[in-house]
Amino acid sequence: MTAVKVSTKINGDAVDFVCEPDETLLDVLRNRLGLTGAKEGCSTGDCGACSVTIDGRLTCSCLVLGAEAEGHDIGTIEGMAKGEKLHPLQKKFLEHAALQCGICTPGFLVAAKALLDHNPRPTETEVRFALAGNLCRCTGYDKIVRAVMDTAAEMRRA
Amino acid sequence: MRYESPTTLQAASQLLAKEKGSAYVLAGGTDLLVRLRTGFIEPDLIVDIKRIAGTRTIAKTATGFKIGAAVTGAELGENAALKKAWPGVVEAANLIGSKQVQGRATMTGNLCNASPAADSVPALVAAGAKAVISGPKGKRTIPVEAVPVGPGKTALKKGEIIEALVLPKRPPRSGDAYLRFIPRTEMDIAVVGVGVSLTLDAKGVVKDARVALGAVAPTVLLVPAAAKAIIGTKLDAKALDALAAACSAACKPIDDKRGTKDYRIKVAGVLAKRAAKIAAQRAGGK
Amino acid sequence: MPLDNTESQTRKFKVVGTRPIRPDGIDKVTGRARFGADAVAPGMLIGRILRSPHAHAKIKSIDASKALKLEGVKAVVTRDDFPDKTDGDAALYDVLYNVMAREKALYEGHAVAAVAATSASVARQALKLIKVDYEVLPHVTDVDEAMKPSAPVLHAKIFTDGVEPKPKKASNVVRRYEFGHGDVDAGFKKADVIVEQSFKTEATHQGYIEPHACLANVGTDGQGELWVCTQGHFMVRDTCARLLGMDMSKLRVTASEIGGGFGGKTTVFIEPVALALSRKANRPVKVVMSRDEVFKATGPTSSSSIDVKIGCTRDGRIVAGDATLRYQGGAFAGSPVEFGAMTAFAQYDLDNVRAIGYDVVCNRPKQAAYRAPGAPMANFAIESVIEELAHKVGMEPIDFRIKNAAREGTKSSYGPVYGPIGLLATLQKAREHPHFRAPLGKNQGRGMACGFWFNFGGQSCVTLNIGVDGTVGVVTGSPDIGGSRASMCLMTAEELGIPYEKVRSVVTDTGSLGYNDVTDGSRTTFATGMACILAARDAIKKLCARAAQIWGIPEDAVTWDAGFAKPAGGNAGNFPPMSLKEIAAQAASTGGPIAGHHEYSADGAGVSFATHICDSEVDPETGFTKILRYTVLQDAGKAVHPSYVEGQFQGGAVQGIGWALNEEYIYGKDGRLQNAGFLDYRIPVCSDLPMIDTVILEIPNPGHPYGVRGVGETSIVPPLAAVANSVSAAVGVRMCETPISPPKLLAALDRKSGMKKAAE
Amino acid sequence: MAKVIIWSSLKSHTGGEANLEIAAANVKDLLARLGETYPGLQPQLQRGVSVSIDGVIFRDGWLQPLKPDSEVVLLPRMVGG
Repeated sequence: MTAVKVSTKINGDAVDFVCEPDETLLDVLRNRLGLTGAKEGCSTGDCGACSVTIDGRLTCSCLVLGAEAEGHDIGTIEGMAKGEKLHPLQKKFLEHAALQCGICTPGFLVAAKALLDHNPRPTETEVRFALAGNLCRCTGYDKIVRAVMDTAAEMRRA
Repeated sequence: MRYESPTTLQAASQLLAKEKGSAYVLAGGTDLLVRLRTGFIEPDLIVDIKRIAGTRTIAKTATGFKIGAAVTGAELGENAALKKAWPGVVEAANLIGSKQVQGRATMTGNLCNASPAADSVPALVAAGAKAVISGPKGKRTIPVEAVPVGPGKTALKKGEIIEALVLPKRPPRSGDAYLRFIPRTEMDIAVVGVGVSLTLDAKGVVKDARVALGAVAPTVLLVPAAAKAIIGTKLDAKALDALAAACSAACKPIDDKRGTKDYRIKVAGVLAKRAAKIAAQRAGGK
Repeated sequence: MPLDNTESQTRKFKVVGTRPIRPDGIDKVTGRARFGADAVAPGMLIGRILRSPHAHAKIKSIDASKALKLEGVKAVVTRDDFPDKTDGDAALYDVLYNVMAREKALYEGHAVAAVAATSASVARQALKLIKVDYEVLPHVTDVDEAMKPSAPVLHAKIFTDGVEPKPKKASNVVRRYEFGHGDVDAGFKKADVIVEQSFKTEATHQGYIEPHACLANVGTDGQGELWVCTQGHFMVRDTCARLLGMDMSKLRVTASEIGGGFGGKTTVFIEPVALALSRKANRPVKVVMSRDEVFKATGPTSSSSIDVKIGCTRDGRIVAGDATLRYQGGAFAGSPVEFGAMTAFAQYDLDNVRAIGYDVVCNRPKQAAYRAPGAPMANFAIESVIEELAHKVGMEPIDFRIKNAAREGTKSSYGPVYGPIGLLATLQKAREHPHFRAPLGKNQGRGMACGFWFNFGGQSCVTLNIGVDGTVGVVTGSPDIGGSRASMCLMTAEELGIPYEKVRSVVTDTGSLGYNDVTDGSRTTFATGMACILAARDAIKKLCARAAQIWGIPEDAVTWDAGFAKPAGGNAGNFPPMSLKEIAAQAASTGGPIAGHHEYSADGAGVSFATHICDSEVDPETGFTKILRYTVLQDAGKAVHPSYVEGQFQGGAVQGIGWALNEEYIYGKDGRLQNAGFLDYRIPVCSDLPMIDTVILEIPNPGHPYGVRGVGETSIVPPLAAVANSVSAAVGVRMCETPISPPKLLAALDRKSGMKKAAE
Repeated sequence: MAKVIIWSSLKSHTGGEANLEIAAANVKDLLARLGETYPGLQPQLQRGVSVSIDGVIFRDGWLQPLKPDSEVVLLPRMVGG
């Protein structure tokens, strides 16, 4: 295999890496860059645990080659809190106990943020369909949906 | 394995044509990477076409719309003009996978996988969409229904790439719709899919129609008999029953993990009725 | 042993029952929490496992020579690297055989060899170079087929136990169980109405989102370390040490954060393999399962086949209940059929009851526990028949259930007489609940079901360290799978009389604490929580002693009250109360560090009951079922952190809904699993569901100082029947098989309309 | 003499009797006596059992003292998820 050299921005920082052409962006983030917040739950795009944004667009990093990231802005869970300041979604997930084991939480937070960035006033149905690509096996989704709705309401007030 | 991301169609065709081993085109990658990861394919070359000019754009032309091969489902959904003209095609494309998948998946990729259950294909076939193919011997344009020739097989020759899909201009009082059945509300492959596109006359009589079925045969089916059943009618109960019967009759399904023969045959008719009603509504009928 | 906990009835709580933020919360919302696959080690190799493509095959030979020649391959292990050290322990031998196939591969996905290499891609290539010579054998994957005399036999050593005379011919039926009391035949003679029905449930998987992962590091000195996502790292240590002939004390196992388990991570699969590879390569080895390996080669639950017969009098009193349950537990003995048989009728007060269970093997992965193991399938069958009986005698199903419900003093169907239990309370609350009277539309129906689970205690060991600044560290060995750290802190703070914020709870490794049982059986908040309370009481004794020394009065003249040491009374001396912080500050000069400790085997876990109400709507043209509304009412004894109790209710209910509607193991004629991924193994997604309403009842468990009962498992028991009963109410067909998938439901609806037409 | 109740399919090892009388100071003692008196029960006892004493389930508490009138129910060893 001929390795590929890739230049990207990750969470706002310029990051260069070299990877094999068949490595996914998820492999690169986790195994080469030490960003293990994105999780591999299925590697087929069915669970959403590896959710990241590319140029602001939500995607599964297991369905993107590392090489494809050339010249793009990647957003991961590690970039969600700004310094000491948690994103309102992160706060609400804690307040609402919207996580049990926590393995799906980074993916849900990235997906929920992508939703609220595009739609600050989602209905419960819109939230449920927007998050349908993120599997959670612990919570039955109830507290996750409440946390996202509550965050949206609070961000509108602010 | 090599990864290439050429910036012209010619360069892309050359790469694919010259490759001695197995070569694959990468657009959204939402199917290709799954097959790669599960060891189902072991490519020697992957050609990423997203850096080729035009593959990421939706152009409104004199004859309709030209949709670049790498335009994602999410981008289709954000194009107001396209959504207004071809709501059924856009809703079909937007049914593919999750929001995450929508950010990557393309209709052209969906078409080239040649899966009988591909959601966007019945809608495209019903819409009379065409595929613009570019290859070492130049360009050619063929109807979308001619692209898949069997499960996983297409009519594309070595070195050929679909650069864009074109949708015709809409006559007045036209509408289309796509409905599929899945056991959940999201994240599933269609057990049955039905695309209906129709045009009404001033009196609300169906004057032109195309009906296509997915997941009921080795390839997506265009069903002229189903169109015939509703042309000249106001989609009254009798016409809808005839439509359902024609669709069920056209099915050549199999029993598999996603559904039974009998189930697919029956539900194809059920969905055809529902899709036809929605299409008619969108065309301004009652 | 159970304490005298009369206080649990009356105690007023300050901290317990509040909803603070969990101690591990920040790490889990920032991506910082380290799960099984998140660990790395210097010089780490990647391990991959070769698995049988056949459902049943003799392994004639394994040739790894080509793989070993591949550059970057550092070790290969096969059955030859796992000599039998199980010393007659049949259950442990089965674990060994499941971890690495021996004479035969017994299911598709059964491990046959493993490699450790410098990269994942080298490891993948190496697997392709291992030559395994198989002799393919006939297979069986259906429980009823596996019981037929003509079925291919998996193990020549299985002669059905529990039948007289003991058979001379080997079969797939491991054991027959029978539970019950009274005389069912006499009982049925008194019945005015009898309903008899047969049911089948397909196997489901726990579906935790985190695949199994571990990082093993064994040195040539026989000392080893293992980082692993598991529900019980002490169990992992003991099992691996025994299988590999290591000293338990020389194997230090650390539990990573765990991405779900639900019973599926209560045994070992890849751990002994990773250790064996590391020992052979003398390098750290990381093994992470892929999702299809998780489905094919971990521990799904049993599939089942069940016959039920229940009779009652015209006025709705059950006079006899009889059930026969057949569970296949995969390729090895040990399906949870006895717990199906024990729980089947546990919610009713019956004079004549019998439940017979058959434990059956077939060519599927060895089942593992799944939340109330064995109970949901049995409950599906019994609660469906109960609904039918109620209709036959013209009673509201809820009234029928109340009339026959088990209560304090009832002799349970599995033997013991119940103490204080909450079943009636959940039924009465259900009847008062607004959900119960809400209007329904066309093709919509309401169903309900009651469920039961035992819960148990088990071994826990807790150390509690008091810092000189007056803050407290609680050290437990129970992996936190759903927020239990928060509950440990709450109970410790409550007992010590200090704020929640002053307590931190950590889950430590096997080298740092005494043995702790697996986090299962809904035991952790009950048993490890009680150990925290008792460790706190131990610390309080020592705090009082220090205060006594400082004041120069006898120890028994000092009492503890809300975080302060106080002289027991006027004559004890007149000193101002001294806070935990003040005493701790003087620790160094008054005898050194202050710590509390408790180690025990907890018993007296209270049984737990729940009532579920489900509304669904069926599309009669497609057989699609939508869950419209769902309410869980369950007895928690005492809810320590109510948010996480609600979470257990909701999570269990939704797993049960998935089991009822869409989840199933689908096998082809070739005995291979056809849906080993989240695309076609359909767990509920967010858009499939409504909010899941919860009602927490608190009938204190006398076996716990705060009245806590386990809450983790009961919630998965009633949903199968609750959903099936709602579907039956919506469209008038009784679905006796799960999943109630659209093709099955539509076919049933067509049969019904066909019969109607025929009748007209 | 504690009253011991075994589950029905074990009756074949106790001459068809489900209700037994065993004099024992604690559970450990009781299980030992059971095994001696009814050797057919040994395999199950070795596979593991739990007991319920006067309605309270004990998974491991083998030193739990028994009152002369205690009712002990033999149960398969408890498992959980």
